[in-house]
Amino acid sequence: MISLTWYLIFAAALFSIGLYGVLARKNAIAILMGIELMLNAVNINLVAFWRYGDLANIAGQAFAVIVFAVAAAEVAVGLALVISLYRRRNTIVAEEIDLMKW
Amino acid sequence: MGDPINLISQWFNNLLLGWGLAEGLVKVISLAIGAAIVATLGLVTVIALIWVERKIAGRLQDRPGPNRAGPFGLFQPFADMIKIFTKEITTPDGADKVAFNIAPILAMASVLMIWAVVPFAGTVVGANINVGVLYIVAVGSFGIVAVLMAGWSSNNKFALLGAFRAVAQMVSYEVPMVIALLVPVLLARSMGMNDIVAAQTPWFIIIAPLAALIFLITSMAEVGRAPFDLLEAESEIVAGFHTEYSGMGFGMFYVSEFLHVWTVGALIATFFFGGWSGPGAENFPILGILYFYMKTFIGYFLVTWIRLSLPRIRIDQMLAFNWKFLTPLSLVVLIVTAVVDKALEMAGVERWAYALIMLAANLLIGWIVVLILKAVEPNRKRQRVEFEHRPVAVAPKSTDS
Amino acid sequence: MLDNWLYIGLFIIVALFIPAVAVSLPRLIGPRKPNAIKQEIYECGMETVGDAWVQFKVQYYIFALIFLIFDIETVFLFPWAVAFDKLPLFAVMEGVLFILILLAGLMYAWRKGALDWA
Amino acid sequence: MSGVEIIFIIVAIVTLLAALFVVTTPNLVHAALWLILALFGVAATFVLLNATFLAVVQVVVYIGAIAVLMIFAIMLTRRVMEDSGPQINSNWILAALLGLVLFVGLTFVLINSGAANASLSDLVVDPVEQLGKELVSPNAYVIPFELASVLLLAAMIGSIVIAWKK
Repeated sequence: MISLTWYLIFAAALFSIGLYGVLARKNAIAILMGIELMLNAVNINLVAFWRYGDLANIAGQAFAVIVFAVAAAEVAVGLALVISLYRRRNTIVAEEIDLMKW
Repeated sequence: MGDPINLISQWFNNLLLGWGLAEGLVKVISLAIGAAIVATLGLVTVIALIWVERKIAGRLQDRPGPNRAGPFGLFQPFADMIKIFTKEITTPDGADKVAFNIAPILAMASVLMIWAVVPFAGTVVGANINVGVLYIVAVGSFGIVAVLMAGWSSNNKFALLGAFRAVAQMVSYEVPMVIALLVPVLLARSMGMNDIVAAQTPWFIIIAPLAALIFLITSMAEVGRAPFDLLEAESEIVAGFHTEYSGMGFGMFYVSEFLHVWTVGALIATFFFGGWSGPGAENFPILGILYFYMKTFIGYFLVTWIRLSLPRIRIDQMLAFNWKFLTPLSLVVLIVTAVVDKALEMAGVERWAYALIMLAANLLIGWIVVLILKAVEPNRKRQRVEFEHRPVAVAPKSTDS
Repeated sequence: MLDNWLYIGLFIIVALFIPAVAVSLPRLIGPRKPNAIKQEIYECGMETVGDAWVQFKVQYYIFALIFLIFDIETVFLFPWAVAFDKLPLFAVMEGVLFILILLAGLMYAWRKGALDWA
Repeated sequence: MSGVEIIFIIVAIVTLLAALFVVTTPNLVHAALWLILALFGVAATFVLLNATFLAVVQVVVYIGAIAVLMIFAIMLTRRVMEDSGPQINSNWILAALLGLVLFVGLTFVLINSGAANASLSDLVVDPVEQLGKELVSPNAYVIPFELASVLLLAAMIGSIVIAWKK
């Protein structure tokens, strides 16, 4: 039997890798990929706690489903912003998106 | 005695256990052999199908079809196989080698994997999982990824353009397909394939004919066959996403398309035509397999017939047909099915009355759709364009005088 | 239940293995005579100009985007359909409301002209 | 070691390696393909956790839709973001350090927590059916469920407005 700790450590590793991607990448789409990894790590945690907890309480799975929806919405709007930036300012490097800075 | 397949597998398991292998290992080995048999069966079917399809195409087009190699040209697919196996696979300059080589494998695997959950008979089911229907949809996404990989890695303009067309078409038609699949799931109250088969009294084609029709159309688009073959439209973009593939690389895309059509037949049979069920199939699984294959062949023949009869549609027609017709229609069908089903359940009607009312509701929707279409798109008079008479060829003027 | 998934896992391996063998076999038994012209990118016999990265329409992206939203929403409806027997009328109407919101989104995209292939 | 444990370790290693490639590969299309593998690994993890519905949804939504959308976006914007040249910014050492510290810290906390004592119980009801019942039940998750659909509607309208211009 796999202990709950292993799932949680696995999720923590995935989350850390995603965090590195978000912080270190230049390209805005690559940053979104890092965010996806982090959201997936969160989902693993939710499902693992559901499985190892009270099975009558489906909250872990229900929240995971909501996370799917949020991830989809985030990607849709995020990528739309990236495309819009690409067409207006011809860049998708996150550091150069400084329209609100002066 | 009526179930030789399970008997054999049990005998095999006991044999392995008798050799002193661990129980877990025996399970893995027998499951792996089962998977290999089912997958190989799919590929063997394709070899037969290539001959069948060419024969059907020939007959429909008033020509004999393959008739040289062997009796009735039966050995033609084997000759083709030997040829394609000994052909060179070229890799174009600047291609992304790894992705270029993985794409055909993934395309084939995405179709083969569907067969893991298809029930051949009551007791002959690979994996009777409780999410069978969604599993089929999920496996289909790998086909999309494979097409995208093939188009991108080829480093060819036509391939990339074809891949974009293909993906736009496949993702678009996935929406009404999934909604249409919700209808049998809702009627059977289960996503398990065998549960859906067991719930079909009467067949779902009677209870949900519109969903069956939508599923047929959308899965033809998913396969990418005429009239939806604009992802590899020869006259426009060479061969679409597999322009640069030669030999077996192309062969895999070709075979996966054939197998996909056959799979569509199997899925239609399972979801709407009662799958393996039929007289005597409960007690004799062999009969169930026979019924299943017969129904699958009918579905397959239907798709082939449509393919050979209709011309290719344009990309704007393809997208408009999906988003402005099929998707709203499938949503309406789903709503009506859900509401009527619940109302009939609360009223507590007999099963035959339930089926009749469901059929009537479907016919009503169909009738209203026809009325709306007539109002929106009035019958345009086919205009005949008169051309000036022009001779095809003009004899050269004699120059000797 | 995990037995079934073990079968699916093994099936995935088999389904990848068979085409992998089929694709590698010709590399062993087939001829292998690459040359510069054979490996040229196909463009109807013309020399290729520029790279393969033609700028394509944003429209493709818009369709993928609408598909993403629809896909996730329909997936939500599957558990609803499975549990249909045990749902009261109220819960059925919740599902119908969900579908109607979906339809509203479709209507918006339609009115906006995002569904027209221009 | 039992069979399930071996499978878990293989899945975890493949997933983490794929995730590492996602954040380090300079070629963005390759990064997206590695992302697909990583997401598939997460789906396999869900299967190991008996959350089969979430596993297939993971493949349908993430691989079939989100990853495809990302590849589309990468191809649309490739003109300004070539695959050559550095893809990481000047803070990458700091970011790597932060990720490492986070991982070590979390692992330390997790090992010392009581999570190892949690035990598995057998599934009695079908989780899919339970999920379907509770997602539309007024004393469970009906509000998040309907809100999710409104959120997705808003996301669709918003992204069409942003990305679509005549």
